[in-house]
Amino acid sequence: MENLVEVRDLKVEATTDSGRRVEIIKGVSLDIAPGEIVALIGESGSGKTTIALTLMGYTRSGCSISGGTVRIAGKDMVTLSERERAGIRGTEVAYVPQSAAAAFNPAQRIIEQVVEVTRIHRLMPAEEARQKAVELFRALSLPNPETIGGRYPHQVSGGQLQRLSAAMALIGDPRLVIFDEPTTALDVTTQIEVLRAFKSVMKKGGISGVYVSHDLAVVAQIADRIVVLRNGEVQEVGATADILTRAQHPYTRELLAAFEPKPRGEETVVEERKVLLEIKGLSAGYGPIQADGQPLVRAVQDVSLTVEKGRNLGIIGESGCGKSTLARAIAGILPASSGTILFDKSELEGSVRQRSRDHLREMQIVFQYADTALNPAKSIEEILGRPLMFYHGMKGKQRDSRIDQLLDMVHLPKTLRHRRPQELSGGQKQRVNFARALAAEPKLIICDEVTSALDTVVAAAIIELLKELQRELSLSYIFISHDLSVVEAICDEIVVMYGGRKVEEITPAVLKAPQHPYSKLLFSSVPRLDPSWLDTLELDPELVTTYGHR
Amino acid sequence: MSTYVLNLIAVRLLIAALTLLIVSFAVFFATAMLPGDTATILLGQAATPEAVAGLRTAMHLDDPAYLRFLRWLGGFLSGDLGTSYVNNVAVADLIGGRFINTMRLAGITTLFSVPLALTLGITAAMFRGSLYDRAVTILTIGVISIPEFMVATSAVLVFSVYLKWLPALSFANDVTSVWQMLQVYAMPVISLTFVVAAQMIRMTRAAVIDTINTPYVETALLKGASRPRMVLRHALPNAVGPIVNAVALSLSYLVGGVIIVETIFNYPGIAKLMVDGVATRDLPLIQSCAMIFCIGYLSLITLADIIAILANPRLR
Amino acid sequence: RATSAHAATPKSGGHLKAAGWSASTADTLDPAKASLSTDYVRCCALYNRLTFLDKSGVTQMELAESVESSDAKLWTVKLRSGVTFHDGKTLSSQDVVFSLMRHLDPDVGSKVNSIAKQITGVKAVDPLTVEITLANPNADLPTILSMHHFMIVQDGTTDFSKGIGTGAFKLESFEPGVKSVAVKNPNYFKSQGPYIDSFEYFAISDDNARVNALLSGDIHLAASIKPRSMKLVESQPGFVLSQTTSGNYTNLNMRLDMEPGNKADFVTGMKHLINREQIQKSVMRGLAELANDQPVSPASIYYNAELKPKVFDPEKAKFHFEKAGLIGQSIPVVASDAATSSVDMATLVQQAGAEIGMAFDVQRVPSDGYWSNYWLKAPVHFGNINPRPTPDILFSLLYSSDAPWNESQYKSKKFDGMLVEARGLLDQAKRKAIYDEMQVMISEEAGTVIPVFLSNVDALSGNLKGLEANPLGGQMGYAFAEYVWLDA
Amino acid sequence: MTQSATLSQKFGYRFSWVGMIGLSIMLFWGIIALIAPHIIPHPVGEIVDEDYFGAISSRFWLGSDYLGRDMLSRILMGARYTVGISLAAVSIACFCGVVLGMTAAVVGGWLDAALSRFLDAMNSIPGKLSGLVVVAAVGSSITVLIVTLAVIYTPGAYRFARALAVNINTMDYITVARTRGEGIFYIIRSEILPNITGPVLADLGLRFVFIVLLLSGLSFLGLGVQPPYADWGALVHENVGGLPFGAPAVIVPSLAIASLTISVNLLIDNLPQKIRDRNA
Ligand SMILES: Nc1ncnc2c1ncn2[C@@H]1O[C@H](COP(=O)(O)OP(=O)(O)OP(=O)(O)O)[C@@H](O)[C@H]1O
Ligand SMILES: Nc1ncnc2c1ncn2[C@@H]1O[C@H](COP(=O)(O)OP(=O)(O)OP(=O)(O)O)[C@@H](O)[C@H]1O
Ligand SMILES: [Mg+2]
Ligand SMILES: [Mg+2]
Ligand code: NI
Repeated sequence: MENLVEVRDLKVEATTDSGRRVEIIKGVSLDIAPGEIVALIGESGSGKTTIALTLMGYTRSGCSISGGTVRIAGKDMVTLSERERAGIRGTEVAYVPQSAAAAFNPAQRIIEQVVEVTRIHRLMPAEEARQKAVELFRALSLPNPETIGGRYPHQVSGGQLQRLSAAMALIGDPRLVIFDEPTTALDVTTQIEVLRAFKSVMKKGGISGVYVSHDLAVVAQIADRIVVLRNGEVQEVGATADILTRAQHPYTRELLAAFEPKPRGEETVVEERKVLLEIKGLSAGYGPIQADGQPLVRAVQDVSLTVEKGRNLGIIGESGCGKSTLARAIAGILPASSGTILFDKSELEGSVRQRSRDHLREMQIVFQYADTALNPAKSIEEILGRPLMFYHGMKGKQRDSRIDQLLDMVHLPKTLRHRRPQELSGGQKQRVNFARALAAEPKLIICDEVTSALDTVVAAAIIELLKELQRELSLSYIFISHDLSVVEAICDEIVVMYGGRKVEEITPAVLKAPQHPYSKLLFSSVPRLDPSWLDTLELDPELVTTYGHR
Repeated sequence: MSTYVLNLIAVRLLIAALTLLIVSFAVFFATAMLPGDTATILLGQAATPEAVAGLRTAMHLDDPAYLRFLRWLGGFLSGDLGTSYVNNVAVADLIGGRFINTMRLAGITTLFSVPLALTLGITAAMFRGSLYDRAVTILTIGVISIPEFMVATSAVLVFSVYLKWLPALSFANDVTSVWQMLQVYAMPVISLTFVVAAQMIRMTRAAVIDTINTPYVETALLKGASRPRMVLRHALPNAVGPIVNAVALSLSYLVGGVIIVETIFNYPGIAKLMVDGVATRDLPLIQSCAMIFCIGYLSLITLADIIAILANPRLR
Repeated sequence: RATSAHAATPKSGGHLKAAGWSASTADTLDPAKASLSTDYVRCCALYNRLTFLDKSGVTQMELAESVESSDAKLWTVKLRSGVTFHDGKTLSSQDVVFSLMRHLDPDVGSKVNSIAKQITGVKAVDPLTVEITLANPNADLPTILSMHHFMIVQDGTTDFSKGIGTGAFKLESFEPGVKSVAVKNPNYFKSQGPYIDSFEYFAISDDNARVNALLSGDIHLAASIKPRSMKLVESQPGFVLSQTTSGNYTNLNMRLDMEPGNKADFVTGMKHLINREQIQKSVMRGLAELANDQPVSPASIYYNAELKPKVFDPEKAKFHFEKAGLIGQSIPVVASDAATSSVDMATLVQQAGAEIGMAFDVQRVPSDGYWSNYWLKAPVHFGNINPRPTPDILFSLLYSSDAPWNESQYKSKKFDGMLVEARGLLDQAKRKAIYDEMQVMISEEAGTVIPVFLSNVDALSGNLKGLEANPLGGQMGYAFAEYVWLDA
Repeated sequence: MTQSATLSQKFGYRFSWVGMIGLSIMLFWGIIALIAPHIIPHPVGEIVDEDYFGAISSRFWLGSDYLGRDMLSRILMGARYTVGISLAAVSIACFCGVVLGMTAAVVGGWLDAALSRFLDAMNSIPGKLSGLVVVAAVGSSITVLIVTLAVIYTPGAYRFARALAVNINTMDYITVARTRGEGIFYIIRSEILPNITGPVLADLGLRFVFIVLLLSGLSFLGLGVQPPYADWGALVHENVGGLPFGAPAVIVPSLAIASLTISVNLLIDNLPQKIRDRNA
């Protein structure tokens, strides 16, 4: 059978700040047959997006294709003129970007953007294009297919937008569609809908696809073949089932292993169970305070929970359910509108400004995005040195040696101390972020999605680190995540939130049997490594309509 | 339009009004600080002390400052700009014709410079890094660097004295035909365009480039869109906010900043009037002119804000 | 009538555009309040005086047929008959009474109130005869009446914005600070003139812009251009310069009642330190006549030719400054563009001072407000005095003990006495003898340095004819409009 | 793009040639400003040439001005005023503007609203006219000029810095610093300032250009430096009568202004970029 895509010995170079040229794709070859879906998987920075883009004959600014050929239906995208390439884009190859929210022009109605391909390439009259778009909306099981196009991008949800961007890619009847991590930013419950929609449309049209992801379980549901990448090189290629069950390459095995993190292990024996943090009837939100003393947007309502010394509490729930708001209220960043916070037996003031320095020190918060949590203008040494100086008055040698210790604790080499955050990898940044919290010598650390921005291998390593530190320093964590397996791996208790309220509190032991219907839906939506999981999954339609994304 | 947007706009207008109040306060007291006793200036050297005292009382100059401020502000709000100290004419009459002249010059300059600047800025961004882009950049830097009186004087020398194409003076009031208007306004407008366009070009280019670097423009590229389409249909609508702000800031210069151009072309505008006012210590005149400039500035800025709000569908 | 007009034969017709250098919203058509050259030009075009000065400085009759007196105290003025105002009313003695008496009313704010004060009464004897009574004898009255402020307006006028006078032009429009347009008065009482049909006047304050407007053909006359612009005008064909050396001067004043002017040696030192020749040559590019620290110009019949300008002598100056104990002190000197060329003169003094160890701190202050805030007030400052028709006016305005503009606070009983004595003398020779001595006194005793008399240079386009120099100032004593004509 | 490899490596910054040229011209004028009094051939006030608007000659390298003074000396000394006053004014303006802007962004609430309104109000009065009023009120001296120019340009710097700081203020690391219990001063100085220095410097450069031009504009209105000294704008203005003859007295100071402002612009557009190449 004639291959639709033939990539041979592809090399891509990038020019760095100093003008040095580095090879980021080092001789990759791959084929895609018509109607076949191939997944590119690998850790962050392995070159997945870069390869996917070369299939469009495009490289991001600063990069260029330095060798090899990319043939799509016989035409070499590398040597074509810019005009000819533009002619192919949208009609033969189409692209579904990683973040649909960013890929839609905020100033244009959705329908305009969806049918734009037909206008650019003069494929069909405007009215016909509209009709076709509506059909696609229907096929992708979007609600109100007739009218949804008239909205602006900010007026639809993330999952819908992701499907709309697929419609945008499909309208030109391409022979190849490239999906770049289309579900990474979505909730597990939404992810299922989107995956299903994609799969059925591709099948129906016999369209070839490239599916980029770092999530093996997702890939398993949709791909025929998997290409494992690392550092711009292909590690292993194989049929989906083969890769999942008989992975040859050690890196692939590592990926597989990281997917199922080790469970909590045996509990550290705590002599007497002492309550560290007790929250009663906490409400918090945004916007002006209303007549009833509550804010306009009530993001968290009437939540009570306790954290015991040396034990961990997990908080899960879909995006926007109020997890971060709760964390911010506990930390005093966003003073709670009502409710009490008891910490180490004393009641805490609502706002950071009123809390004593010791209370601030004993409760630290670690944020999801290490990029924004670390000041890019400061060296690692300064970042770690400040809390030491601020809380413990350490100076000079003493501080230096303590910084070394901290770096050591989070398994970072000492040589890193003079670097700036942007000179570190994502995992390294998150470790520094964590080391800064440790520098305060806290009793409780609130971790808000600390692993969500990391790829599975790195995330698993961070989880291991957290566990290790807990053993050594007898810390407590509040661990916020939407990823169930991660919470499961580290927490003693789990709180499930929905719509700003706590709906259930469970222990890992009873994880498999949640009581609350929302918890049930949530837990059953987590993809399994089994390729047939999606096809056989049956969700209670009633649950989906009540709790799924509108 | 949603009530939310109406609210936003109302807030903008309220802020502008508040700022104007602060301005009026500052203007009143800054000008009141000018040295020279108004009554003495008015009556001249020969004035007797009694005459001066009499005039002071008649003009309420002896009242406490806040009372004078309130009286002045009240008058201003009710459209009474006061009476010129110098020649006893209502300030409104003095300003009237000149205000129209200023607005006309500003208007024509706007009509000319804004499309020019936007075109240059947008095309430079579109062909970023090309020879054309570089040429535009060098041109704008060059233009930004020359004092405006040099530009204006050189223009007069070349076009009036040597080539005799255009009149050296611009008497707005003599204009009777379109051809004459072109002649009269050509040089002031060109000189002012030199001053205001460079900044607009720079800002437009920067704003468009900023939006060109967004993923949705990249998406357009991956749909096979041409460069002009990417820029005009995708980048530009999203750069409207910063661009109108830059344009408003530049244009605010045309209300009060054109004193040099008015002087060199002898154009009877309001900036020169205010300079006259300062020279003769004609406080009502100075205050009214200053207020007009501030109102001009604030309306432009507020208008820009409102346009930016309306252009943003997220707020609509 | 004019078929083959000779160059010297006036031609009728045309629209004249001329530009002065200063204008503001304070522009007025009230002759009593006129203070800027632009006001004078407009008043000269719209109104007439009883008398005027001709180009050689001789007093001629205008609206008056004669101005006579036997004791210099009681004067009889006979008016010309058949003169009409622009609105058709006939000129009568009542108008003259009103026009002169106005200056005594403090509410009018007349600029010549101090001069007019010597008039104790003005009486209409019959429709064409007026009697003027003075407090003390003053033989100069006919000349005083030629001053621009003493233009004759209609009896009872309070609103001057219509500009109704007897003059050669009728006002068509007037915007203060912008411009004025006037058209030929067909009923003008003089047999000759005006020649031009209409006359447009405005001010271009920027020197270069004014010259450029002339060179580009936008205007026919650019008044009072700076010496540095002469090169340009001369280099262009078809333009001429009209030079007037009248009594205009820029002077350095040292108040004798304040530090450091209260030290006589400082004043003497300054008079030696000023380099008059360099001012004449470099600052004025030759457009000046050397002066000798007194205000009567060489054009005047009362000029004391014996009194020679002091020689530039830094060593002598240094000697005096040392004597005054001022060497090494920094002395502030206030100058401004408002006083023509004063900044350049100050720079020269500063430079000369630097060479003998005297530090002068030149403070250039803005033109606006200069006359009310610095002039007469700062210890050492520059002034600029316009020509006045008689020594008496000059002395009583500037040097008598009660002079309103006594720039250096010069006070001398003897001087005051001589001033009154000379004023009453109808014998010209005797007056000259007294004025000669007074000029010496000012030059030696007053705290004034008058380095040069400035020439006024007006630049004209070649086709503007008939403009002659006049001792009352540039632009033909500001009255050019009715005398000039435009050649094709 | 061409770059000096050795330099880049050493400082960890990437320079472009254009930027280097801009920097050298600026440094050149800076040095001239410092040493001018020692190298001028004639005192600035001395009339040395019989002629005026003299051409370039071996005696007067840059010709003579409208009074016959030596132009070379006047321009060299003029550098002191143009560069010095503008630099002082721009530093004060940016310092005040940036400090206020950051404070407003961090503190927020009423202070922010009040400051923003007040400075907006100040901004709305045209620069030349407020300069005119100030000088009419208190007279002209170098201090007054500097303060006036600084005051005129502070609101702009404030607006700019505030906008930047507001963005930075939403970053998690600021929240981290707050939850640590840090004071406002620390947050401003250590957390926000280092992150906005780049754009602030660029803004400062542009503001410098505007101040140079405004200073020239003020000279046009007669409000500049005291004689015999003159800033470049005043030199251009007082000699503009020589323009028709192409007198160096007017051409050279114009070129001086242009060279300074263009070089600042070139430098801003080509600021040395920090190399963030982690493998370097
Ligand atoms: N313009 C550039 N200059 C230098 N290096 C670049 C540039 N663009 C990408 N790279 C590098 O190329 C490598 C591959 O990047 P790419 O975006 O393809 O990775 P990815 O696998 O899609 O990662 P992710 O999962 O984070 O999206 C990374 O190491 C990245 O740092
Ligand atoms: N600054 C804000 N102003 C107003 N509403 C806000 C603000 N921040 C968050 N919200 C709203 O509060 C609700 C809870 O937000 P929160 O960030 O706590 O969610 P989350 O559970 O952490 O979600 P995610 O998983 O996406 O991080 C959401 O509906 C959100 O839109
Ligand atoms: Mg990617
Ligand atoms: Mg969150
Ligand atoms: Ni000028």
